[in-house]
Amino acid sequence: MTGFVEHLPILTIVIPLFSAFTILVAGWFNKKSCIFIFWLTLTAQFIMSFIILRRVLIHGPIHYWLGGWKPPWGIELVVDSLNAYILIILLFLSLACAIYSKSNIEHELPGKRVSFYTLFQLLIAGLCGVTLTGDIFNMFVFIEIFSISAYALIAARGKIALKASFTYLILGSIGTCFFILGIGCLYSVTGSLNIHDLSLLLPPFYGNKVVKAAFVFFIVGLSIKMALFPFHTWLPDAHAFAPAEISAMLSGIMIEISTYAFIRVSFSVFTLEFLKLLPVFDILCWVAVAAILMGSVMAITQVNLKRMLAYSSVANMGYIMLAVGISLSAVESPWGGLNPALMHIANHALMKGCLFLAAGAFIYKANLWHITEFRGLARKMPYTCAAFVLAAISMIGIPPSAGFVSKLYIILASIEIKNYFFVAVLLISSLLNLVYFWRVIETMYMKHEEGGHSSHGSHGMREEIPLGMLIPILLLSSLCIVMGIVWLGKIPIPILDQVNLMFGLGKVP
Amino acid sequence: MTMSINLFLLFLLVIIAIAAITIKDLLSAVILLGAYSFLMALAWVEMQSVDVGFMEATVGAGVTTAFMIAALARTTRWEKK
Amino acid sequence: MILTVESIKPALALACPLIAALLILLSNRRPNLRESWTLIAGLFQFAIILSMAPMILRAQTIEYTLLTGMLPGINFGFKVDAFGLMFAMTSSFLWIIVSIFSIGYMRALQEHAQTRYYFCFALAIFGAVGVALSGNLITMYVFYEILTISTYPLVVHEESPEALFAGRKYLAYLLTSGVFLLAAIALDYSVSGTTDFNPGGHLTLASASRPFLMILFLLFLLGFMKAAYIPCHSWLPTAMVAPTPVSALLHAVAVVKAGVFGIVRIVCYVYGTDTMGELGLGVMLASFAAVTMIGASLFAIAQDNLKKRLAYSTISQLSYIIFGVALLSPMGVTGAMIHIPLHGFMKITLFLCAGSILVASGKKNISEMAGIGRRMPVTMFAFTVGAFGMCGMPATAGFISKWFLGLGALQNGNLIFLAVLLISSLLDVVYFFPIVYTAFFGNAEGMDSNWKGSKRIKEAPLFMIIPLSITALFSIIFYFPNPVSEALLHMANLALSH
Amino acid sequence: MTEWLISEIFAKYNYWISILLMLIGFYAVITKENLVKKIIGLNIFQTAIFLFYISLGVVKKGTAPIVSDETILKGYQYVNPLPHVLILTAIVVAVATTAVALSLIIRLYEEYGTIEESEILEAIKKEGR
Amino acid sequence: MNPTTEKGSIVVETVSRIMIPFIQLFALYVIFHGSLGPGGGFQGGAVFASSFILYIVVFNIARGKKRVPESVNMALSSAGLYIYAGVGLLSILFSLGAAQYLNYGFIPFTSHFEENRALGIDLIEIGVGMTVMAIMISIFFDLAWDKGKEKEG
Repeated sequence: MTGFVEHLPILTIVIPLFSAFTILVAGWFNKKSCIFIFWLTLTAQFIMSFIILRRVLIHGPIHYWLGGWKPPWGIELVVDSLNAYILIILLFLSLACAIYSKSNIEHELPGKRVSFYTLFQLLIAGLCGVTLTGDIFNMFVFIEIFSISAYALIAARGKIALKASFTYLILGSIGTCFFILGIGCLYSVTGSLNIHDLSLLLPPFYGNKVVKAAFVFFIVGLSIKMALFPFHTWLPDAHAFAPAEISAMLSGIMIEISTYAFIRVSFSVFTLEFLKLLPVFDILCWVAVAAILMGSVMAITQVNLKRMLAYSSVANMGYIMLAVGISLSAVESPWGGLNPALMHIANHALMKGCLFLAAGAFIYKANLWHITEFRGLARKMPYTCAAFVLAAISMIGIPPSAGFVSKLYIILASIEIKNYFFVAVLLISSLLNLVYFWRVIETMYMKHEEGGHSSHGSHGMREEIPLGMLIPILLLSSLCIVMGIVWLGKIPIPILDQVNLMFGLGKVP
Repeated sequence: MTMSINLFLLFLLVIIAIAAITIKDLLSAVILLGAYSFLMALAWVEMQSVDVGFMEATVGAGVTTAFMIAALARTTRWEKK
Repeated sequence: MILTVESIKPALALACPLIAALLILLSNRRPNLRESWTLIAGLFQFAIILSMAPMILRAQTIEYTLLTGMLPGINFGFKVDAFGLMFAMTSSFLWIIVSIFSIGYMRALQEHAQTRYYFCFALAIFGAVGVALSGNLITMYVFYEILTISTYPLVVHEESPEALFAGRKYLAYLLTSGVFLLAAIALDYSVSGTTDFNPGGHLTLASASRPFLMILFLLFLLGFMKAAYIPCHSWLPTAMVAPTPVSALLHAVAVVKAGVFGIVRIVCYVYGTDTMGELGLGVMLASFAAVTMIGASLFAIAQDNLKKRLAYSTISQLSYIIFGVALLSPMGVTGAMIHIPLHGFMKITLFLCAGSILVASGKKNISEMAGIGRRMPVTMFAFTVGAFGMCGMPATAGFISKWFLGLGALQNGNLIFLAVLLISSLLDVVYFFPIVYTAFFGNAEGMDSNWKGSKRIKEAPLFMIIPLSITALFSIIFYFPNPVSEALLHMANLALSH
Repeated sequence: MTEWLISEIFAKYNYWISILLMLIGFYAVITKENLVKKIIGLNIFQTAIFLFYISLGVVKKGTAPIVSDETILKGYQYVNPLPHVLILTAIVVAVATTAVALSLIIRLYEEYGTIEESEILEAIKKEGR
Repeated sequence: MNPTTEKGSIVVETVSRIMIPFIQLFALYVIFHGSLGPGGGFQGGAVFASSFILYIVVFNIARGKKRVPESVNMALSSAGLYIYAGVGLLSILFSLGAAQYLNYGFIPFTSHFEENRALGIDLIEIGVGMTVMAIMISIFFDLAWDKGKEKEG
């Protein structure tokens, strides 16, 4: 029944919108019901995303005209393999965070449950919207929807989080302002907003200054959104002081969605020919390298675990952007094209999601924020700590974890373009990763408690977190390893090949 | 004729914008922002975009100003420095 | 002509320790069950590996592909040849021995965190056997890093500041080297399009420029820092804070041998001896090894701590292997290859002896061991066997490998290398002989007073004595012609045949 | 020169003014310490972008895009309505952002008793992370 | 300048009492005329909300809360969204999946496709207007109502 599948993209956006307000109403009567509505919606979305992916892989992209208006006038939803892929990652991590949030939110924000879930649901609706839309202005609107929900969610814990959220709000708004400026420039030249239409109309204007300016506006705007190196200043505080599941969503998905928007804009709106005219991607590579080094070094100086993870996210955005930057020059399959970038988007979502949720678990159980307080934690929370170790190993890039594979691919791609400096930077950064993650692991496992925070003594009881929080953490951490093997295998090839084919990247076997 | 009105409005906009960001009294700044929005709405109506002008007049000049004043009532009226 | 056979056996052999690791975690609360899992898995693994030997001896190789990957030219899979099998057999056999010893050692000293210990031990063996059986560099890299990570908890087992420092140093050295290795593998792959191990190598002078190949080799060398050559050796003596069985298996067999194994793989199976010779890398590597052989022996003389002295001896002996392959002559390579199992047996005997001395008397330093040979005759006799083997005395296994190495040096035609070999053997005698001498003929006064009150020192528990006797026995048996040692030699000869 | 001035500056004066307004707004966002002033600056910035958009849609002697019999009969040209629709949406978004920002400012004032950025940062530093 | 405590003057109160119904009438006009001329759901909703804001400013916030309690706000905003999104879904349902989301010509209010479309647009404008009004009012409440002071005073 392909007819029904056609409607699934819009349903993945509308159903969470519905559900957000349903949560609001239901919360008025019964506060406990919110979470169940939330879970139900997400599960439905998750299943739908798989159906969409299957449909896209078999029959090609879905084009959906809202209201029946044809593309240059109406809003169009386009789902190709890239969207479908990102959508699955997005919904999977959201689902994990949703399961996790039940116990954590009861504990952390007891009075704000209803509004929390409403906003969370809106956040997901916005993220899905950005992913699925085929209209560039519509993309801006959805970016704003998820950003506004995120501002509110970050501020939920109060105190420093308020300031962090405010900084993010200012910078994020400026970023989106640049984004609409870019849209305006393109519109002034072509008179269209549809992504596909733009890609057809733009080529005669590639030499035009306005088009070039538009591209720069897009880069700056989205760089702020994705916290690329010089614009990363909002990220550490915002990610560190948000509630745990929101941190996981921010680091694991939100900045990745901005990267997706960047990929979409640069490859679908401006096509490959345009990108080859400007040296922007080469510059981008060097910026990414700076981000990698800066993020890793700053992470070493942090004592607050979540801030450390946040800086590590800055570094990881560097990885992804480096992979995107290389994608133009490295063409040879299978590490050519966008493959390493797409891989690392998925891997980073899993790893960072797991790490932030685990960090949240430490805060949930004993209000531990600082690395020095983690002495002997492994005895009390063995499963959480084990999950943390697995994810950290993956971050460092030790085989056979997922992080290793994406690192290997980026290295192979850099070797292919004969830039050994990038190789060196990637390797150095994995050593830096080692330094800051191993410090945490060592404290958790090898150092003994000095009669610290627990009343049970050194060989105290297990104080593991509730099962609802533990399961997503364990799931994500085991996926960190499993995905490493999956990536080495042949399963993801069809998706990645389709993406590269679509953008004219890479060599098709 | 219309061009001169337009130019006049835009010129006024610049002056009001500068005033709004320099004045120390936040309440005045907010009112100036309302005036700015309203002038902007006028300019847009003059540019034949009635719809947007309407929107800006209600939302930008009306509701936003009300929000801002409400917020100032809860915080403080004067900018330090 | 070498025939290739498809068989799942390599994967099964690797599954044993992995399953054992899981079972060990699950039977956390029941020590007897936990340790029997280790032993059962060890026996199974050894049996499976041994069952592959006949095929190998018939000049076949066994292949098994686990995963056909995205990367063209790379399958994640195993390829068992004679050389890999030798290493796998050694590791898996010695795992059984050391497990038995560990039971005695850990219980006698009532160590903490024993589950973690056995768990990591099983994982380490998983890594070591994986390194031995893997069919290409990427697969090998995966297991190599697993080995590094899983041995870290064993090194810091004591959890004292000293142990933590050692652990940090261990990781800093080995993971840094892992990074170099990754870079080298990626470069190799980008140049040659494959990372498979072939006798004769897959890199030729045609594949890249000379300086590139030289730098690549240097990267590989840095990547195998586990081989503990000077100047990248200092992690090994520091890591001696680990419990003795760990030092025994991991720092005499699994970890360091994995490093050396890697270097042999690079020399013989990635570059190939011909390319090595043309590039002039053999001489360079041999000089490296020569410096290490002599330097480490000199360091060893200065050590009073028994385990540290053994550690330096290990460094020196490992370089015999590197030295052997660096000679690039068939005899030298054969000598190097058989030195891997032979040195394993001898060195593990020495370490086990050190462990049982520690358990029985609490003594760590050589100067305190005067007269201990009379209290612990079995242990010290085994120790003597091991020490003589190290020196390459006739009637011990050490003689065979040294003999081949000497022949290899002659074949190479460079007499300086022969001289180095002899000098180094002499130095071995210099630092081993005093231990044996003090132990048997030293003054035993004050021996009994400072340990557990006035209790007399006697032999360590049987759990510890039996394993070390077995290995000592093997160290002697290998010298005399018998099926096992002939099989080993045959394998070493097969390893390089095309 | 004068030709250039006429064609580039005077003929496109609303673009230049919108850019000037953007800069004013941007300046306020970046330099002002006071959080409310930042929001004011942000509003000016956003509105200036909207002005830019509206200027895109202007057609000389065009009329408002309202369909009626009269306009059809007389053959008027409409100004381009699409930017208007976009700006309607964008204004909504701007209001929402402002509302969130204002509520954050109020919460910050309740926590720290000030809406000056430097003072808040100092208070945070004093508190310790 | 505190809307919670101050008592307004009688002139202002009377004038706004007269004004508010007219503002609201105008708002309704704007909403329903949106499909034909300038204006629409959002503007109308905002005007409607400003009439309430005027009420709150002139009288005090407590009375405002009594007039438009939070539950009503919430119900209105959700109902508005339901209308908006529901109409969209209905068009899929009634056309049995043949028409796209928000293709409201297919909802059989009447027999004519164009009339259906016009009605659909009106419905959507109503939905938007309701949501905007409710949300604006509740934002204003949240911004203006100092819960701490209420307890003290």
